[in-house]
Amino acid sequence: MNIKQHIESIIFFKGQPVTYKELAKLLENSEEKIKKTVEELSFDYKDKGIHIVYNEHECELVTAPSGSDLISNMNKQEVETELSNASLETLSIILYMGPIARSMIDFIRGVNSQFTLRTLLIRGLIEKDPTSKMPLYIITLDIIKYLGLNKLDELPNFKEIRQEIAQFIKNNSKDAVQ
Amino acid sequence: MNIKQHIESIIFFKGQPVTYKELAKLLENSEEKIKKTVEELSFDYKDKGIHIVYNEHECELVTAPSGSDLISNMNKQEVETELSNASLETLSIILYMGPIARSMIDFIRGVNSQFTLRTLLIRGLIEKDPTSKMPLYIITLDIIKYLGLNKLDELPNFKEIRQEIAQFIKNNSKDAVQ
Amino acid sequence: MSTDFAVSTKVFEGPLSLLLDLIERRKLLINEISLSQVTNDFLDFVSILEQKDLHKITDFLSIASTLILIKSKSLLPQLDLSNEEDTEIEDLELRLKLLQIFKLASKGINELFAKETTYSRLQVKKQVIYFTPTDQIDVLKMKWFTDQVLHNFPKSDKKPEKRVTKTISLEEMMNKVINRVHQHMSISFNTLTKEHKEKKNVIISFLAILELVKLGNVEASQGNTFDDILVESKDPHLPSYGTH
Repeated sequence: MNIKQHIESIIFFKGQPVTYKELAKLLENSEEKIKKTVEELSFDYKDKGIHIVYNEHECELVTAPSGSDLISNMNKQEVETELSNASLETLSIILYMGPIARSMIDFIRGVNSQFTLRTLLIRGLIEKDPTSKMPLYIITLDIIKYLGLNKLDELPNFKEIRQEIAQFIKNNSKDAVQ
Repeated sequence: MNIKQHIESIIFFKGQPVTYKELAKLLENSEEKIKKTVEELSFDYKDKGIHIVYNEHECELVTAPSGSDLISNMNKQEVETELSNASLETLSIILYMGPIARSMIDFIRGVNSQFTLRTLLIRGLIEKDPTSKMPLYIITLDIIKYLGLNKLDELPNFKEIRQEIAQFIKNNSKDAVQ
Repeated sequence: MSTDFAVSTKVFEGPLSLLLDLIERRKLLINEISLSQVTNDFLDFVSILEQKDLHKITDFLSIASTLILIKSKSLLPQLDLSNEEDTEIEDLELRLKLLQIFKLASKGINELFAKETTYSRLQVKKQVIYFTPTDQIDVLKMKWFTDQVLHNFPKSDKKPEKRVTKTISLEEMMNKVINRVHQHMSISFNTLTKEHKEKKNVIISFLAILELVKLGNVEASQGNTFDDILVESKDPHLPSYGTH
């Protein structure tokens, strides 16, 4: 078995997000190599009934989005159907700017986001960045799954919006980002 | 989605053998057509890390046999490694508050506990309360013995801690629903 | 206009959302000019909020003070702002521009969300369960972890949206601005604003006077710095000027 087949096998078996770190350890390979292989795999699966979703840290095997009607009828797990405006706003800040500190989220929204963040954490839509010592928030794979994507940058204008934001912050204020 | 992709999607999702009869009903197609498509699918997967096994009546998605050493290795590793702080925290909450629903554990901890619960279940540290219709988690007898306890109320500050947590839930239950 | 605000009071999550909405309603771009134009509307809203929703007011006051600063600056170009005040204004523009991007982005997210969801496997193959504890588990550790959870409970249970910006009372804010302006033109409006009990009205009067001075409709004269100031109409025949 080659590394690609091994990854397929493991993430199928696990049935939940698996980190590149874990895969790298199991397969005695570098995280970069794992990540690159996952990207290839995701591409291989793009026309299949199963997809691979992934982000910077982890990946998971899931059902393809276009069959969601049929699958949702069989599903007994809890799913989100709607998000409040506060949740949506906070989520999109983390989505486009994450990893991001709570102080920056509060700065942009002009209100205290403690409770909104807590709600999103409880629902498993965001998590604390495991690679950072400071408490920084990132989105979980669940968001990508709810959006029916393989990865975040498939969102319309994802890169452009990220760039626009970075540019704004760079131009505008020396000390806004702390 | 074509019928092949639908079958892939469904048997992946189910995670157990699915009969042609069931698939035929779900996909509004004949059992023969389903069986023929499963055979094709099985061929498509022959070089992958996931295989499709099938007989006259049913089919199932499984890990490829040549990777089985790695998988059993992984299983062993999973139960032999140290528990994460998240797992220990979840265990302690179930110890003090069990029988308790997952949503309550999430609410008390302020994060999603889905994956940590799975780890604790696999290691035999917690189980689902067999006397309850709702999915409630309790500590296993093994762990009570392991801790050297006869009864849970021998735990330090058992009553006080239960009360404090109950109070927190009561005070915040409005937010919990949002 | 007041009723319009009253209806929408609940909708706004915070001062920045409100401010953005005021600017967007007028189809303006985010800059000092538009901010200065919506200042009075913003203060109107704050005064309604003051009566209804006291614990939210602090969030709005800090933004109000920045707005008054901007407005004063637009009326009195010679007003010399400190670095801190300049940063405050720049930051406000940046925050609004970012919020505008995110509000738009979150609409896009909402359209996609939970429409074509993908799913994990429903059931992972049942594993044989072996009891595998670790020596990390003992009674004291379990107690310690539970205590950690109790310790991390969010404290402000009754006030979900606690203030994040620095606290400043309406009065302090007003005095701050007045003192800044005082250095540049000798105007005081003690007598003029005496009948106003609401602080917001004092501020509005103040801004109105500034605007009239700028337009040349009134003249302000003063004996010495910090003396009371006389505000006189320059042309007795001129009808009273509406300042919106």
